Amino acid sequence: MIKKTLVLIAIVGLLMVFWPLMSNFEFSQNLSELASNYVRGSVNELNTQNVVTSVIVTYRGLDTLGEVTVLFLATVGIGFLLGKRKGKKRPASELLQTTSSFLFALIVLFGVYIFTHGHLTPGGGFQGGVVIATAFLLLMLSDVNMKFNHTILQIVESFSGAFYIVIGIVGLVLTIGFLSAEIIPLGEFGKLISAGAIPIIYSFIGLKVGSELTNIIDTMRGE
Amino acid sequence: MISVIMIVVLGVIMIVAGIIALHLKNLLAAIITAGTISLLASVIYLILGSPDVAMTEASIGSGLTTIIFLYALNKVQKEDKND
Amino acid sequence: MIFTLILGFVLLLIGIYGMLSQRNLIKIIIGFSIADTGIHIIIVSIGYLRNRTAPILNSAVDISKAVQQVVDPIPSALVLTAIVIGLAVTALMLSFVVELYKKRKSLSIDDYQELKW
Amino acid sequence: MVNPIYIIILSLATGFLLSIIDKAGRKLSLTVFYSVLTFNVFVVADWLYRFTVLGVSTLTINTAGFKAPLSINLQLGIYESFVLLFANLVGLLSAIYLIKKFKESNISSLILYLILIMGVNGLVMTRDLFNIFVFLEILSISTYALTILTKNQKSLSAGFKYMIAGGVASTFFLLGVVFVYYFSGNLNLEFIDPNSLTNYGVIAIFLLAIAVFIELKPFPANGWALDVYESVDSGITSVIAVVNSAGIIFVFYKIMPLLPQNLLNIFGIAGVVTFFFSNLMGLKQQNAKRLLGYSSIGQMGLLVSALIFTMNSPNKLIYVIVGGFFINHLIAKAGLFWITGIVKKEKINDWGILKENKFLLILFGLLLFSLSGLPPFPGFWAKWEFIKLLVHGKMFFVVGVILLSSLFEVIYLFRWFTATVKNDSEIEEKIPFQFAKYFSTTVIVGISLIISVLMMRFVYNFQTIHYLPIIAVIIIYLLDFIPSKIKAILSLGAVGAYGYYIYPLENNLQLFFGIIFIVGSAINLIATFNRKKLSKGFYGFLLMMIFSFGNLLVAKTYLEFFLAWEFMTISSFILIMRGKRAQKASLLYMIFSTAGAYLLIVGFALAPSLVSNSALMVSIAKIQLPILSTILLAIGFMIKSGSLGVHIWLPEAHAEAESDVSPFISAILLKAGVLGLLMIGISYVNNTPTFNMFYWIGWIGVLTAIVGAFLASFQEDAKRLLAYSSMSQVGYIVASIAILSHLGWISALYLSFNHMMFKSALFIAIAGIYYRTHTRKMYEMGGLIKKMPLTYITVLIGIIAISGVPPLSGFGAKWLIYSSFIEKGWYLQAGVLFFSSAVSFLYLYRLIHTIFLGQLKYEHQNIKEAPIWFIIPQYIFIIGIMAISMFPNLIIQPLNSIVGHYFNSTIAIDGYNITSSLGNWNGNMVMLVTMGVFIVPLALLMLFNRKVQTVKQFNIVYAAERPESPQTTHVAHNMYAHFRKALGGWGKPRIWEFWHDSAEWAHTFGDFFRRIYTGNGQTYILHIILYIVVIYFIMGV
Repeated sequence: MIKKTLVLIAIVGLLMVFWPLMSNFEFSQNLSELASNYVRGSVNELNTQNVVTSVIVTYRGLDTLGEVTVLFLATVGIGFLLGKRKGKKRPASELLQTTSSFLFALIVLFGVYIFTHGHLTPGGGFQGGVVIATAFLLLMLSDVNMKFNHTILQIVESFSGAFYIVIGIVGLVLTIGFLSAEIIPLGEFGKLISAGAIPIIYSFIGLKVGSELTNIIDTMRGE
Repeated sequence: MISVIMIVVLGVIMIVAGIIALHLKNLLAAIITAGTISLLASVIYLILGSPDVAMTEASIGSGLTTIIFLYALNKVQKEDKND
Repeated sequence: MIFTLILGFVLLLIGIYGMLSQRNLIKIIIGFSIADTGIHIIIVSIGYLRNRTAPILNSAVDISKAVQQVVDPIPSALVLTAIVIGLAVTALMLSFVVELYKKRKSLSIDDYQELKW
Repeated sequence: MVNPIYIIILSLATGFLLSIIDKAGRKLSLTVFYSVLTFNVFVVADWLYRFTVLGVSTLTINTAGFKAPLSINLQLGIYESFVLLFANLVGLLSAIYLIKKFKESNISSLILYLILIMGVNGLVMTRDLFNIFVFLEILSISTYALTILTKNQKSLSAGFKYMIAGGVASTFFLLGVVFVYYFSGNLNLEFIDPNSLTNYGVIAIFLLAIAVFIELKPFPANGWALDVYESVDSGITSVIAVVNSAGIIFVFYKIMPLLPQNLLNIFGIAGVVTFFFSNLMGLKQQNAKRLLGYSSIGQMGLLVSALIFTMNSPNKLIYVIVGGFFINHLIAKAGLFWITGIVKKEKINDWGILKENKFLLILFGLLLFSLSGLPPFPGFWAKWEFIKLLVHGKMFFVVGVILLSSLFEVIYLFRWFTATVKNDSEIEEKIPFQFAKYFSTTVIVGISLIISVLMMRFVYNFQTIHYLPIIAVIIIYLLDFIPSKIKAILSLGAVGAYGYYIYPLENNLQLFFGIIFIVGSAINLIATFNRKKLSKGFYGFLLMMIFSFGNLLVAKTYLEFFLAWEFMTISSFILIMRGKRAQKASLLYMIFSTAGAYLLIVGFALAPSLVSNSALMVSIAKIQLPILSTILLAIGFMIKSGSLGVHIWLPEAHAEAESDVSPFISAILLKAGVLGLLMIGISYVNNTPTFNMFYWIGWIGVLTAIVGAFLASFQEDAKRLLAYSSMSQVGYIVASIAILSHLGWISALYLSFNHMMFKSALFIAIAGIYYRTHTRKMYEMGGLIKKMPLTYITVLIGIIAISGVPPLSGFGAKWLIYSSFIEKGWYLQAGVLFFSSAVSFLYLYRLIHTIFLGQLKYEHQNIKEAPIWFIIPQYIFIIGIMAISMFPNLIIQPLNSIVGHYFNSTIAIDGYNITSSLGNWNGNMVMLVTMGVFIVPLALLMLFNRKVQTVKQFNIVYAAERPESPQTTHVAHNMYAHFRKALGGWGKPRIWEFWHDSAEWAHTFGDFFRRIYTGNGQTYILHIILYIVVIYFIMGV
């Protein structure tokens, strides 16, 4: 009873903390200076259609690297926590299996499309990575006993991460800056081959995220 | 105007879903209800002009998270059966 | 939009309330993820500007006037990161729950207070 | 010169690839792992060197080819590299500590660990708010996962609590970040202008700050952290307590410029509150790791408040205070957590296992000393400067709370230490030797010592003499394998050399105390020649103590004086602790000494700055101490001299110390308090006093004298009797100082000198008796006059000298004291003192009667005279006593001139005759007359008593059955019980009860408050949310 009251007090208290933020909120009419610079820079400096992508991959590239790391940590951590799984057989439906291998290829392709077009259209490495992971999820659902070749998954995961960093170092070596996109000619605005290294970085992110998420799902699936 | 109405409707649904998710005895249902909130959130992001976020929320927030929840629940329940 | 901002805060509070009131570990994590969603909605709402489009400078946007036509890309970028981090934390929490359950066969948080004082 | 961003790059790349590398064998992956950690340390160390020595300016690293605020930038300056150096270093050492675990465990643990360290580096360097969030998450997630490095139920549930608490905190942080962006349009710390924020913008900052603050574990929203500290593997705990905390405190430091002043003040106070409560609750804690957890949390609170309260101070002060607390906490905590992992005992009472492992025990002791803020460790300097700063800022309440909490900390740390060292349970297990674990712990202690020396050398520019006490310990420690006699000779030589070195002292008062401290010690040192075997660790600390006595005299600043004072406390504590059953005694001594030391810190902080470059004892005459300062200093010094009310430690310490240590404590250590009191007096009389404080000190002295005398009478234990006698005698001294007159001070100094001699002689005599009889209970002795005649003569002369009957020096002392009291007009006090002299006959009679007269005990029939090494110093002192008894001018004359510095002389000295306003005293004549009076009856007795039949000592006839325990029927057992009865309610040990009850109350409160940590993770979150709400409302918008 005391606890319930305290919880109520806590929630009401929090509401009072947040209240001024809500009641006095005014939408700004213009972009902040920083955001305007991003929008302009995305056009003028990076040749990237999707401003969010340019922000994520270059301007705030360090955040994204960190984000990939967080996901990586979660993968490693979950693996560390749950340990290796033990095999146990269960039959799966054949129909689902055949359909799913066909679907699998299609979905992976779609995922690749998403992250290679991250600088042009909504979406990018993360979304593409999730799509790829979904493809694997489909395989897992269709065949409960399916075992992945973990080595390949691991190699993809490790090297995509490593290459991501290597690309970053190239920028550093060329004294432009860590994770710079301008290490590659920026190309023509709005085309697939544009935005410098952004599509490449996003592809590695996509691969890494995809393999990491697959790994997480696989570990959580367990037994 | 339509977007405002949509947001209000979605918002109400999400809030109700949130409350329900917390009060459902059945964990499976609770997880799925919570996943619905994320899914509806992604619609809101679309309306707010953030398709990137919408995609991410739909795939990660509602999709993957729910799946991981379900797997975890599955593991817990299996643990029960094993004994 | 102010409604979404309020929605975000309400979801945040519901989530926190869930974390404080639910005994079941999984429900606590559900509360956490609802709160997370709430935060994400708040962030996106902050970046919203009335009558503007997504910050994707394709043919729908006049590039020279892009600054006047798109919503703020920064919150979107932030929330993307936040969503992924949220997933990571949630997944890790769930695996903790699975392991805890293996040890003591209980999902009630009240059963895990052997460390105290 | 390596771009520090490579720390992040290399760690990440290695982290990503490590699982592949591991396929080629764990050896390779471990090599890579340790190389990267070492690389980090070197990069940062290199930069720190550049910043500090070469004066390179702060480095800014832009990413992505754009300048901030467009892109995220990193910054590495002097502060960053300093914090990172220690974080990386502890990270590396902790990894070495964990090497066995890393060899056996899953590769994931290496990856997680590597990225954790990377996370701290990023967290410290980045200047972008959202990037801070990302790195915070990296740090947290890797830590959450590593909490289960040793996977069990406890670490799992602690890890889960940690996760949800951390999750809530980071939710608020994120919310704060986006609202800061909303209000300021920027995420980069450099570009956010706190003044541009509106009222509501402050809420955004508040959310940001409170989230970081929650991560710093403020009371009471910190239950989760305690559980983590208790249950997680020690190697990881030290990383959490040190590396993570370092990163998070630095984040707090980074956002501090954004915070409004009132919020900063609240956090400052909250830090102090945390420090107080965690130490209070620590009192009740029995689990070693949880205890360290409480201490950790407390130290973080202190660090936060130090950070906030020093904000506007000069850089050097910030370095010493914040840097000092930071390093101190970091090193001590890391080392102690590692030791808990080596000892592997949960309950601190089981730590006796450690006492067999001397090396580890020394490390443990050093770390505990460092954590307690004792010199020369960085925490000492930090505390000194911090208290000074707070006192100058008139924050007396904060000062009080901080010092009280520190005292709690000292209590539980030293309870742990003494319980470990003096644990008398039989221990069969041994601590296994694990090279890696020992290595890390040793290195960290070494670093701590090096930093301490560097601080003394470069920050404070101390002369060598002030290091001497530590140097002595180290040298003797290195020579510890040689027999104790040689060490004794060396020590004697060292004391002589030291005396010679400091000899030309500035004034004669110093010289006078120099003789008491140095010559007195040297003579007492002779008694230690009797030690057998190696006496490991004894002479080092003895020399340390003697040198610090001397340093008190030559100290030129408050700090030097206080440093010597603390060295004296440390060394005497360890010497006392060497006694067999000295656990309680040494603990009490440490607690009271620490309390006294804290009063001194505040007292000195209040004192005006010194104007001349003379020794403090001289220059203090020129300044006027404020009243509060005088009071605090007086209490501080009176604790050391064992005045009434704060004397609890005294009988225990005297009695339980080894028998050749007791004379040092009684005869010399107590005089350090007298010295301090005189110093205050010097300042007091040279400047117009506004408050007659010494009147009250006088009363305390008088009451100490009488209570001490009464208590001495009721003792069965010879050493306790002498201890209370010392208390009583020092009471006389204190009272005489308080008279503040020429005659009064002459009496005080005269009695000090006298007391040094007769108490040394008596304690050494008792040492000899104890050495032969193995008991200190007087009723178990008796009739020793024939067995130990030389000792008997010492005791006889000693008690005559104390009692103040003619002809010996004590008579002169009494004459002087009564004269001075009457001259001053303190008739009532003089009366009480007179009465107490009468009481002292009771115990003195008992001493000689019970031990030497009467029936010899059966078991003592074969004992011999005390060893020669005890006899020599006794007789040196006896000769001294006889000399000044016969020729009092030998001492009165110099004293007359010493005191003449401070007061106009009121006595005339003419040959052997000393004339005061009340009459005259001719010591020589008194001696002759008394001798005459003595010799005549003696001759008569000899003449007429020839025919007395002598009875053999064992010729005893029992009237009836032999009683159960015959000693207790002895007349000397409970000898003055009837007086005790007569005293009625006055006989109750009220003061002892007062302190005992205070301790009980503190423990009860501690126990009460720690009940909030229910162990329920949900309750912990509730605490966090309520804490946020409460702080918000205190702040107000």
